[in-house]
Amino acid sequence: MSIPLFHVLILAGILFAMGLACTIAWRANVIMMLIGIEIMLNAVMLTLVGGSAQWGSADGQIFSLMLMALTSSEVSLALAMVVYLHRRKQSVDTDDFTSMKG
Amino acid sequence: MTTYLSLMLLIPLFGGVLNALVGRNLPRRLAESLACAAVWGSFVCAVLAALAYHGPEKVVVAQWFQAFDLALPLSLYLDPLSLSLCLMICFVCGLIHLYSVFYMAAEADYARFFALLNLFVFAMLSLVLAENLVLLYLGWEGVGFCSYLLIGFWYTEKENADAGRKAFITTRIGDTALMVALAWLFQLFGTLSITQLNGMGFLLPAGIVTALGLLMLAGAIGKSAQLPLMVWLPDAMAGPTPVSAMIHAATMVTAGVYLLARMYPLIGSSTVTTSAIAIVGGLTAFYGASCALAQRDLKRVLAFSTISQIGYMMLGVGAGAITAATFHLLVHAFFKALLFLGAGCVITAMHHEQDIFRMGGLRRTLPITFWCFLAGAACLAGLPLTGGFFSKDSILTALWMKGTALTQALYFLGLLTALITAFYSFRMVYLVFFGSNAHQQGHHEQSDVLPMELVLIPLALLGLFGGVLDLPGYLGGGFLGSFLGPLSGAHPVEASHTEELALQGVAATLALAGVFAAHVRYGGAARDNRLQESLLKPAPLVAFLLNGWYFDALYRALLIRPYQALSRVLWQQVDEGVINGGIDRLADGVGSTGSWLGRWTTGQVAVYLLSFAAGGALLLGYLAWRSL
Amino acid sequence: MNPDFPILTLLLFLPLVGGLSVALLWRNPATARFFALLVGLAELALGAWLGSSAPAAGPTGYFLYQDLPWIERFGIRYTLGMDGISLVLVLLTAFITVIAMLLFWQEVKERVALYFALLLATETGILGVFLSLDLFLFYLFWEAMLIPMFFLIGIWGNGRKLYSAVKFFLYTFIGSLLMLVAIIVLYLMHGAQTGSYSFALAELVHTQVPYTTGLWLFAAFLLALGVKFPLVPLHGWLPDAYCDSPSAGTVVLAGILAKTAAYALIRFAYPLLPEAAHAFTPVIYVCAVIGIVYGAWVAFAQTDMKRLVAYSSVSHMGFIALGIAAWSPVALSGAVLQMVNHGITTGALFVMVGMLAERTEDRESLHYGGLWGKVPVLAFFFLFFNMASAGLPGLNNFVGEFLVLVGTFRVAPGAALGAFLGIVLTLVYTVRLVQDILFGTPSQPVSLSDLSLRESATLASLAVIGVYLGVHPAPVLDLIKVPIALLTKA
Amino acid sequence: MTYSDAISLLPLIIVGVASLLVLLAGPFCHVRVVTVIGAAAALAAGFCAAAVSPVNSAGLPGLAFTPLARYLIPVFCVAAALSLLLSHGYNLRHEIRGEEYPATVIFCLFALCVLPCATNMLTLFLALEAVAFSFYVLVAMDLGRAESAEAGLKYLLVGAVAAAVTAFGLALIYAGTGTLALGALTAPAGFHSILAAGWGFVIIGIAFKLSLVPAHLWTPDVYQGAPAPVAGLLSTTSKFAGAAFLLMLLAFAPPRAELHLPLYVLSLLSMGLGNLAALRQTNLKRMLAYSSIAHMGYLTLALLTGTRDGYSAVLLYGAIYTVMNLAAFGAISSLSANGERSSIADFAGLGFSAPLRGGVLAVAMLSLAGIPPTAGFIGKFFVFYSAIRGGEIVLAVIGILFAAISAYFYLRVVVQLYMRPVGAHLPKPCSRAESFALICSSLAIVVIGIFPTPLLRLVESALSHS
Repeated sequence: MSIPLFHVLILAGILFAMGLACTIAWRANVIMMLIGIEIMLNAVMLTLVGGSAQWGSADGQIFSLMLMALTSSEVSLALAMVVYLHRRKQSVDTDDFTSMKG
Repeated sequence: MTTYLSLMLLIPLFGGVLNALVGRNLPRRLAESLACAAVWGSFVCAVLAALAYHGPEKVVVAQWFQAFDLALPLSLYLDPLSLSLCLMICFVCGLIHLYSVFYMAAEADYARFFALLNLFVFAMLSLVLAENLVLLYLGWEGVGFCSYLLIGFWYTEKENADAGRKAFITTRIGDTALMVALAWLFQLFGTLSITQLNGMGFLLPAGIVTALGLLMLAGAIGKSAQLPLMVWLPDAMAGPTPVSAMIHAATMVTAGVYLLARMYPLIGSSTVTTSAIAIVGGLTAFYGASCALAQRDLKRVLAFSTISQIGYMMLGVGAGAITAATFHLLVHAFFKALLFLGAGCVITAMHHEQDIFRMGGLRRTLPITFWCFLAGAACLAGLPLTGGFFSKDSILTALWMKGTALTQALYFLGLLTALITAFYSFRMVYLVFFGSNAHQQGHHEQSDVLPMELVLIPLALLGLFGGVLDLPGYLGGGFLGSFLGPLSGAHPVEASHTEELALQGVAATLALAGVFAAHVRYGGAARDNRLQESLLKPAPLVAFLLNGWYFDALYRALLIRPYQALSRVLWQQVDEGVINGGIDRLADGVGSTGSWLGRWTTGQVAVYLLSFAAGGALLLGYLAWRSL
Repeated sequence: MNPDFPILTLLLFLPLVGGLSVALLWRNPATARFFALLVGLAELALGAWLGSSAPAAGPTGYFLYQDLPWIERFGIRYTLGMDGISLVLVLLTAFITVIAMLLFWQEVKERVALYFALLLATETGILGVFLSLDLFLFYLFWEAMLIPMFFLIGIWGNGRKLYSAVKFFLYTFIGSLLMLVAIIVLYLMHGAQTGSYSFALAELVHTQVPYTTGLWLFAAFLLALGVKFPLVPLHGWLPDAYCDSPSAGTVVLAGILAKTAAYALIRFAYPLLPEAAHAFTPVIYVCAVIGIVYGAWVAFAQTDMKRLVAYSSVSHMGFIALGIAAWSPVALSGAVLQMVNHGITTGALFVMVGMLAERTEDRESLHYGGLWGKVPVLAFFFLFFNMASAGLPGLNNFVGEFLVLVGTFRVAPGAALGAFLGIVLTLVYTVRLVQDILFGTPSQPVSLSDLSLRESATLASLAVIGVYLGVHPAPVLDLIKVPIALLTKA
Repeated sequence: MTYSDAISLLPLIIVGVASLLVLLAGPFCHVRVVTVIGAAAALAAGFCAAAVSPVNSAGLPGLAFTPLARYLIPVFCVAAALSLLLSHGYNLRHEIRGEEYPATVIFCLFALCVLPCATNMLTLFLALEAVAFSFYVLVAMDLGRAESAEAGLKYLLVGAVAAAVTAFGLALIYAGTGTLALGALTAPAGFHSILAAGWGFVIIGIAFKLSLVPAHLWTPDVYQGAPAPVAGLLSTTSKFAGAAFLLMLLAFAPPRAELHLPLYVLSLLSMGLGNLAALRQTNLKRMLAYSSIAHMGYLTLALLTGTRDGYSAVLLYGAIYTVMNLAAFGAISSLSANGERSSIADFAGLGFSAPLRGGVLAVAMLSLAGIPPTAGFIGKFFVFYSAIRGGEIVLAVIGILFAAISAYFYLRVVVQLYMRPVGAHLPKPCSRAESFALICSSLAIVVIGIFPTPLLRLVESALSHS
């Protein structure tokens, strides 16, 4: 049984929105923001896979594989930075990092 | 003829420029001689031109400038009017130059003085000789400029400089009206040649002729110190006395009359214009005479009398009696120059005291001056058989003979003025020359004044016997009348001999009455009473007259003050406040908007993300709305 | 002369190249100064030589012409051309630059080489405007000349120099950008109509512009040119820039830079958009007359000499605007002649004021007085140029003003009448200035030195030109006759 | 992969090899040598790209040496080389040691070179993200300054979200069309709304890259925090890459009318906000950030016309903007001593005390303001020309007015440089590499400004087959 593309997209959209909401709302913790971003990317991958299924081409799947690699490198980079920042400021709250503005 | 005319102009120009550029480095005698020689050189040219004169002649010397259809040649025009004026100007100015050599003997800045005098002669001659109006305008402005600097010759005194400035600006107002007339004439005819314009007046509708005439009248009013622009002339007496004699009595101030006479064929056809000229002239004549009654400064008396006498000339022009006006112009030039130069002698003798109430007894100290001055005063007063009598009377006669209600009313005004004139002339004579030598300490040596006094004599003779230039009809008719008559374009009604005699009788009686009144009031013992009175605060009427009917105060309140105040308002409120301030405020506003927009960048990542997401949401919302 | 020799390019870039060389001499101010003067003189000589040996003007009025491809992508060409009007203004530019350098030889003590280099660079910018016949090229020079001027004011100025420099720059820059839009629109319309995309003036004049569009385009042109002109009320930058600029900069600003706007109006705006120009004529009349009266009136209130002359410049430029707006042969001749006259006279007045300020470091006219006797030569020239500025007949300004007024009166008597009022007001502030400085009791305690020989000679050359143009303006009028006849189709 | 494919992708190969070489040589060689290798490789790649004639057929899946690549790769290579030369001295002063820096720059360059060669969305996206990754690292590279790390964090967080959004957009486009290939992005009936949504996500994602309002907020912080040479590279190549990304998507896709208004609004807001907010900035780097927001607004203006002229203008403007900003940031970095010289007031009098660098900064400012005869003028001219020609006259006029206002804040810098007395701390003398880079960039500004024809020809050929 095939799931209609629109259903997939609606799910992906909800997922994406939730991820985005998480990223925006949970500003007190960078880690949580990163998780939100992950969720958003998962929504992207879901969409790609759904599209793949709809059109019967592997392109979307390849894209999502690539995205996984991208995600992991991004997270590693981000975590490295979190560690570094935490060491400097003993905080992972993004609101503490507002020395530049205006 | 070209040579004579161009030389007549060029010699004083050259003299003036030379004196201006290197005069300071020349020996004094050389500079002075140069200046005098220049003017007398001009005079010689004028005489030669007169001898060679056969009939009106137009001479193109060179091209001034030409832009498309606006061609302005440097063309000169010699006709009886300009010829007689040239002769008079060169002669009177020549005498005054000589006089100045002695009068200004103590002045260190002689080069500037003589340079300006020479330049003035040049400008005046080009005004008179000009065949096209722009050249006339050049002379017109040139004399104004020289007058400006000469009035303020003793520039370190603020009053003198102020007076020069006042004269320059006031006359400029009239000049501008003249320039409007020029522009208009060019628009109408495409030419500014006086001879051509004078021949084309009939092509114009009456309204335009009137307007043009009024504009020229405005020009003449400024230059000739007529109502309402007469305020500058009394103040102009701040200049050295020879300057007053030359510019503010004999020559420049009569330029307005000359202009109107010159353009009469064009503008004379409008009765509105001629009436306006006559009214202005009549009122000014009366105004000047009335003010002269109360003046205490010798030169101001003369200044107001000049205003008044030019009023007569205007009356003459207004009555269409160009010949009479010119006649009076010439004679007036002689006797008024005489009076001023006489006054100069007096003032020198009195150590620059100009208050007539502080003079006296000069009859004995300065006999030559006295007799010459008396001759001048007689002319001014219009005592019978003097030049002034004949010239003034020919104007009054023409006025009477014109026969309209207006001119006859003006005739009576003129008669009244004549009475006043006689009165103030002899008031002056009595106060200055009679009585005791109240303030005679420290008089100059006779020898200082003597050379100056000698200059008075030819002028006195000319003034007294100037009448022969244009004797009334019953004495065989005049030379000027036949000389100028055919050209002036106006044909005043000829008076019969009886009428003429009757009118002259009236005038003579009034003049004598005036002198008699002056004698009663200022002669003999009465003089001392007047001296006592003069120490008191003047009565309101006297003060009114003394201050020239308070015109100065009126203009100050109505024009000058508001102009000054508004200029400050325009600068500080409009320019700095609105234009600059507006721009600055706008810039400030833009800058503040920018800073305010910059505050969006709070530094919080969440805000950044939120804005980003909100922007995305809006974008998607729009796309969704579109695809619906 | 080899007809292929790019003489116009040489004329145009000689000052710039010379200026760059001058800048390289920064270690040696005296040499730099001297070299700069040489360059200026060479430029003047070249201009004079071109003027005297110019071959007869062709049917287009241009006697020198150069045309090279430049940016083909947009059909932009490097087109230079010189006709009578350009020649007159080129000569004026070269002359005023030399005057400015000579008279303020020692005014600047620091970074002398750069100063002279920038002066020369400004000259190239201005010449570029006078010589360009391609609208893009014109615009390039139009903007580029702001840069050296900006530096001149900002580095060597006085008073609120930074404010003034930035204000000057922004005013002109903001005004000009809309003109760029107009130029592009015109270019596109022309391209769409004819298929040939070109910025050449000779081609763009044939564009058929719809009436309303034309109005917008002309408005953009007018805004840009009106700022630099300046037309009231766009003159806000002028008093500050003129006052705070170093004296030589002021002379260049007032003497020649302001003329670029008038020139552009004559050369570009009117021929390109004749209908719109006609429609806008009343606006220009009003601006011009208000400028004449307002400038004179505000000038009267000034006691800072430089500011007074600055406002007087606003007033005088009004006459030029008036003559252009009238667009009749006589008035236009007057306007062009007045451009030269104003360059000479107002340039000279700024020179005089600058000299006084240089000697006493005081520009307050009320602090002076009685200079007539103290420094007679200076006083003589001061009076002379003031009288020229007041339009005394026989001196240069009179001829220009007269032609403008007479020419304008023919087509628009009302506007001319307003301008006549300005003649009176001009005299009012002029004699006030003269009186403040020359007359009255000598109150300036600082001892003033009279003019040096160099200064006298330079001023005398200005004065001689003033008299010459007043007495015999025929050479200039003859030069500009053909182009003006072509422009006005007379 | 044939020999000719290898030749045509030679620039990519050179850069790729160089990046590895730099990383490997790092432990053995002095960092100067490493930098020189990197710069030389970048220049060689650029030269190679310019010399090789483009092909349109895809030799490798997702990669082809297109005319566009032939134009963009040299630009990117030159930018990278110049920025390497400029950063060397800066890094020494700021104790940014080791080969990581040049290696990251070359990695970044590799990604940049891949981007225009991409023929499908996957490669395109990966290249763009790889560029971003390099910059995440580079921005946070200066351990000495807290701002650097803060900027890195902010950039990373917002960038990751933007990447996710872009990716989601691309995914939706894929879902709507069924293909990742560029140039075939047409949706069958019924999928239009998916495609439209995809475009929406892509646009807002790229708006972040181009820092268009409202996705611009990171820009000032990142520019301020990043080391000056990095900010220079970031502001130029990353922006240009983003623009190229959008251009490739838009140029290959059939015109989409519904995108006009969003782009219009983005352009309008960016031009407005960027120019206004920069007016009173006291920090030069933040000011340049706002200026870059505005400049990207101009770029979007050209882009949204959807005409060939507009795309040409984007390419030209991108290149010119690259040169100008590199010169500006180069001068800043060269003038910075141990700390950043960032407050505008710190530049007082430097025009005379450091003539070369002050002059370059001034030229860059004048060029950014768009004053002839600089390259900036030609760029602006082309942008507004194409906008007017494309019918966007209102927006063009608005943009021009904002551009006019912008002259104010650029002039403020010039005023500081030349019209204020010299400040307290003078800069260290300029190294040869820096002088070379600065002279090159400022010469380019002037030469392009006076004679832009060669560059215009290149731009034309870049779009000749697309």
